[in-house]
Amino acid sequence: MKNYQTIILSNLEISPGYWRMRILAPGFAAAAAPGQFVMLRPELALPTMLRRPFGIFRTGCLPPECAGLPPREYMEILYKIVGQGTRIMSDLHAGDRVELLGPLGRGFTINDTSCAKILVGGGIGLVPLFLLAEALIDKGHQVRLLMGGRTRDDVLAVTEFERLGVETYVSTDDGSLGEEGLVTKVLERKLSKYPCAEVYACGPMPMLAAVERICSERNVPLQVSLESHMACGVGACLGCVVKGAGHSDQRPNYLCTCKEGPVFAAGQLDWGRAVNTEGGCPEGGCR
Amino acid sequence: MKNYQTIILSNLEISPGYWRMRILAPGFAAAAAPGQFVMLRPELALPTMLRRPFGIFRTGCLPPECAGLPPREYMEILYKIVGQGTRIMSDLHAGDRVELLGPLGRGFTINDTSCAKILVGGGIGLVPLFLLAEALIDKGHQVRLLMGGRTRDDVLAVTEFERLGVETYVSTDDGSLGEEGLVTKVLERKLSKYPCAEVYACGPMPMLAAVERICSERNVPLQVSLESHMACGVGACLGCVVKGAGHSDQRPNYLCTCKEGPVFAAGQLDWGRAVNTEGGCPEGGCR
Amino acid sequence: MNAKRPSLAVNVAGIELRNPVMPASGTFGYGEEYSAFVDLKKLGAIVTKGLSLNPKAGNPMPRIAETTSGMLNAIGLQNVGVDTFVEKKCPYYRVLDTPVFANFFGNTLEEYGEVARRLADVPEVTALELNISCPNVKQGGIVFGTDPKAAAEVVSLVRKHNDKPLIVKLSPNVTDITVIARAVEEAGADAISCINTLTGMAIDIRTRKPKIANRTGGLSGPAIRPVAVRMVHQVVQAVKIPVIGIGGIMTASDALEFLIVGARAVQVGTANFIDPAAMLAIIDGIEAFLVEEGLEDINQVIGSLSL
Amino acid sequence: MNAKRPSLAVNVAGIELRNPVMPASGTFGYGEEYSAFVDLKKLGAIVTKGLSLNPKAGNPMPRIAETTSGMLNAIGLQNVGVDTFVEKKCPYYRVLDTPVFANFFGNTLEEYGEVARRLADVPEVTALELNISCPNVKQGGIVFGTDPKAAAEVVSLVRKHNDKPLIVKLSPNVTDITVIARAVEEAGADAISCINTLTGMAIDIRTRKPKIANRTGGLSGPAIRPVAVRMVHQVVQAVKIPVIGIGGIMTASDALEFLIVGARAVQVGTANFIDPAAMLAIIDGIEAFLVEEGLEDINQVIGSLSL
Ligand SMILES: Cc1cc2nc3c(=O)[nH]c(=O)nc-3n(C[C@H](O)[C@H](O)[C@H](O)COP(=O)(O)OP(=O)(O)OC[C@H]3O[C@@H](n4cnc5c(N)ncnc54)[C@H](O)[C@@H]3O)c2cc1C
Ligand SMILES: Cc1cc2nc3c(=O)[nH]c(=O)nc-3n(C[C@H](O)[C@H](O)[C@H](O)COP(=O)(O)OP(=O)(O)OC[C@H]3O[C@@H](n4cnc5c(N)ncnc54)[C@H](O)[C@@H]3O)c2cc1C
Ligand SMILES: Cc1cc2nc3c(=O)[nH]c(=O)nc-3n(C[C@H](O)[C@H](O)[C@H](O)COP(=O)(O)O)c2cc1C
Ligand SMILES: Cc1cc2nc3c(=O)[nH]c(=O)nc-3n(C[C@H](O)[C@H](O)[C@H](O)COP(=O)(O)O)c2cc1C
Ligand code: FES
Ligand code: FES
Repeated sequence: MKNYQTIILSNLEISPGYWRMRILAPGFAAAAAPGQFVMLRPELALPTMLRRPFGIFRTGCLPPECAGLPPREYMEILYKIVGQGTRIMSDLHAGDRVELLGPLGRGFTINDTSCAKILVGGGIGLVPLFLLAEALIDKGHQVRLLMGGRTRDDVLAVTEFERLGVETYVSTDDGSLGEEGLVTKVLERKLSKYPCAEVYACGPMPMLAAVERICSERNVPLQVSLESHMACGVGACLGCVVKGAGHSDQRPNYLCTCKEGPVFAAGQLDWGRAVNTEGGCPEGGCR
Repeated sequence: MKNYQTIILSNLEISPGYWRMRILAPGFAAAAAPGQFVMLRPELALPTMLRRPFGIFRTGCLPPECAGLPPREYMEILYKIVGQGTRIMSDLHAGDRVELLGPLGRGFTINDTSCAKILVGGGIGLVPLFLLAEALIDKGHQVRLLMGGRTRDDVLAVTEFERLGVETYVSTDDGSLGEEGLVTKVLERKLSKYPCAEVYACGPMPMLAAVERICSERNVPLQVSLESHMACGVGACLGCVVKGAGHSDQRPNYLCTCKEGPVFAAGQLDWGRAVNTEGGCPEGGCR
Repeated sequence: MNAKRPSLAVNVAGIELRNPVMPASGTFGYGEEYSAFVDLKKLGAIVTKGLSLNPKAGNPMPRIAETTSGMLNAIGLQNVGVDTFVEKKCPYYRVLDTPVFANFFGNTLEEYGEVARRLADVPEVTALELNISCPNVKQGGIVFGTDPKAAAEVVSLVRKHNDKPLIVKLSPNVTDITVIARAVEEAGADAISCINTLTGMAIDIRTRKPKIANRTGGLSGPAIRPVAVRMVHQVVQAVKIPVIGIGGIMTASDALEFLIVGARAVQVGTANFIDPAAMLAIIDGIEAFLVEEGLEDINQVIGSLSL
Repeated sequence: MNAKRPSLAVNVAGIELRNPVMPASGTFGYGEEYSAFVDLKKLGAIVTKGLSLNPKAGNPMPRIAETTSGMLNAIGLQNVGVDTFVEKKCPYYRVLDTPVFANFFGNTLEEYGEVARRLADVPEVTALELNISCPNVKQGGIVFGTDPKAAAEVVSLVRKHNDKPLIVKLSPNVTDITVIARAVEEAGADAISCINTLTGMAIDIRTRKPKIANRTGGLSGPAIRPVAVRMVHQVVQAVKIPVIGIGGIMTASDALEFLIVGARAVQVGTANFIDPAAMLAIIDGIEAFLVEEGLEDINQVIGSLSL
């Protein structure tokens, strides 16, 4: 985990309302694990005072600008414009300075079983799955990505997964791309095909809740990546808690999303009146 | 006076710490009088919430970007980085959006006498003198500019005045450009040469106070352009007052810099414990 | 898509407003100053600069300083005085079909009463807005608005001298604003507007002097909005008379926060300085919100807080 | 140019601090959380998260919301409880040569006393910081810190149970903070820290719900700085004991405003979230200011306000 004062290498709109930002970040790739995140803030002090949390989409390296200099390591985020902070980010240019804290949090746990590895992404929830897919494929696993979005505009970067060798299945609520319907429908169908599977999911809360139900009915191990409003990202403010398994008013069990998460085994969480499904989150859930 | 939501055409550092910004502003030139100012603010909501006042340096016109479109009228400011607001302005790029209110205030009064027209500028105080010089020359007057700065870096745009046909005399405190010493020394010398003169001055408060003393001793009419902290720029907040002639605690006489100024005849002002010479202004006075 | 436009009309203390948006006192001059930017006929009401018995010159400068997302001001209530107001400024209001709220203050109880009396028969003035955030010079500078007894006293007196609808504007610099709110309600206020500015201070670290000559000043702007929303929420729970919400409103969304917690109308202050057309954008934004939410009437939003 | 480095050392309530900069309670965990970013040995002191008698789980979520240049929080004082603190967190402080201020609170007078008692013999705790911004559950929720009598009572009791230097942290949600300041001074406080958060509220206009589950929360961050500077200025004038300034400090310049009005030290809260290394930059910036101004000792700045 490092506190970078660095610059943007590029910042492009990749789909209406969705942006991709590449940030110079020496040493980042080696430190980053799938499912971790960063806290980001344009250096130009702005009305959005707090840093914003973003998943790590991918890392990479560019050749040096001049011979003899070291190569330029970078990390990339994919972000959706939902409010003031992300809107301001989309106005930034290459060369603009940003403050980046990360990698932060606990990422996905990779179990080296031979069970089928199924990744479920909803909209921008696809972000943390790319490093995960890379890591799984590195270890020789076959990876399936079920990618859901409201419309075709919400389906991002699928070809990048395909280039890794991931089998991808796209569904959209309105049928404008791939299969029409919810990604959970695809998940149910897939799960019935594999005798043994593991699911990794990230997306809006209602989707995660549905995925959890499906997996727990079938006893399929599930890891989910959550969102929560964060101030510090490092476990100090206690602002980002979610309800853990067995939570009650008498015996509260709050977990810090930033430090104990953002990735949790489904069993760690209270799915009853579960994690924050309302309040401050953009329409349609937290991602 | 108009409230523009417009864009920057260019924004360049012209001397260390001094910037020149060109802003698209149709119809501005026709409305602007010498000595007026604008209130400016980057559209990106920023921690500097209030607009900042800037003198109008010059106006102009660029050919249209595509044939058939109207030409692009613009206005230009010259600004010095002194605090957070101006620092942020220097980070803006062509195409960035700004909010511009103006032209505002009362500018210089041009008396069509045959007296010598002497313009005295101190540092960034040179700004409002350019439109004035243009107007005077248009009317057939000969114009002298006495331009003072702390160092050569504080002497701006003199060649632009020369191109108009203005006789310019540069002095710097450290002698790094032109004559060594204060601009007021040059003023005294010049005034002794003309039987009849009129002075127009803009610059830091101590300079203006010295110019006032020199002119009043010699009975030379003087107009000065002042600065003051402003919130609204249109006479509503009453935050920008300066002490007028005869001001006393019993019979207060406050003048609004934004509406009754920024240009005042020297006689309108209280030069005793005069206009705000301290508090909130950058080192070395208000400009 | 050709549904009729939603209604923005609200009623405050018996006064029909075409919409709930008006300027905050002292940030819009007497109205005329902004007529180049704002069609005054589009506003819910006009609220004047604070008026006193005699003309006031105001404080020495510097009078304003910017702070993070806020500004401090110590204008010192500079104004032309109530008589000049009636004579010189009121005629302008005749052509407008917009209610005018005359904000006023006094340095003694008697002054408050006298200003109220002089405004009693002025037809251009629709209602009074009584600013009780001023120190009582006779009572050792205790601020009227921080003491429930003094606040009630000034309200009763004003009530006696003037029959127009009476809006009392509260100071936020108190431990429990509901105590003051209830006191002025009982004393006869028809509505409450809140909040006035929070007292603040800023220092120039080079000169070691306060950034404004008066040392302390009133903090306004978006910085104070959460405090204002909280206090409006408290006051709405505490009294039956309508409440006008004020404090850091920059956008329609900000205004809606106040309406949702129960404000019947809102005042926009500092935002006028930043964007002279801010109130028009806020009115349009509120209308757009109603359309998006499928609502026909702003009154469906007022007090719609869901706890 | 090889003048010796200026001295930043200050003395607060008999405690020598290497510099006047420390974290504000609740924004820096127990210190360890930030050790990756901040060399804790460089800080003037460490201030712990608020401790209570029993562990506290805190409030439901959402617990935080950003407002313009500020944030609302209603963490609900989640903490491990005083006993676990002593057992699990204190050992870590042994290797540091930095004073530790244990911030604590209670829901009843007795709880305050009991926590103080349990901290009395803990060698790693240098001083107590008593948070009186909590409602007294037994007295119908009246906040200790808004009533001079209740405030004095809790200070006297704590004093009885614990000999360590006692810093009392004041709430800004009062009409006259000097009344409370004098009350706690008389009751035996060795220093005052101020301010805690201003109570605020923010609304999600789509859901019509408060943005934080607890409805209201504490407003912190640069938005509140002018209010904090004003209150510190007032308290410094009102009492003889040293004052620690808190509220919206983001930069060295902000910290210097507090020192100039007379704060002996400062606490940095919300800024830690925005930049984990903020305190180090502030310490360096204060030193640079002294050098630029040709001063040798930070004590030449403290209280240097020129009116
Ligand atoms: C661990 C983690 C990883 C994330 N990864 C991504 C990602 O890869 N791409 C992406 O587009 N978004 C991601 N998000 C969500 C992203 O942080 C929010 O969309 C963003 O903070 C919204 O900021 P805003 O100022 O535009 O919105 P506003 O609504 O104006 O924000 C106001 C406040 O609410 C908080 N907030 C609003 N929405 C969310 C949210 N969904 N989650 C957390 N805080 C929120 C903001 O941080 C801010 O404090 C992630 C969130 C978390 C917690
Ligand atoms: C009529 C008028 C014309 C001006 N013309 C020019 C010009 O052509 N070029 C130029 O560089 N500057 C000009 N100035 C000064 C310019 O407005 C300030 O330098 C600028 O506002 C500083 O903003 P900041 O945020 O960088 O400084 P900060 O010091 O951070 O500003 C803090 C606050 O103080 C105010 N302030 C600070 N310095 C001044 C000042 N000298 N005058 C007025 N307000 C100030 C700011 O507006 C702001 O509200 C003019 C001022 C006035 C009143
Ligand atoms: C420059 C200025 C002058 C003000 N003058 C008055 C006044 O004369 N009477 C009054 O009741 N309030 C006055 N106020 C307070 C505002 O009406 C309003 O209550 C406060 O600014 C908070 O709203 P805002 O955050 O939208 O500005 C003034 C505020 C400012 C900024
Ligand atoms: C997330 C958070 C938690 C806090 N917890 C405590 C606490 O436990 N005890 C306390 O006395 N103050 C607490 N505070 C208040 C701060 O210590 C400080 O007084 C306040 O935040 C103002 O300073 P700032 O503007 O620098 O943040 C907390 C503040 C925040 C933002
Ligand atoms: S974001 Fe601060 S504890 Fe998780
Ligand atoms: S700047 Fe507002 S009256 Fe002049």
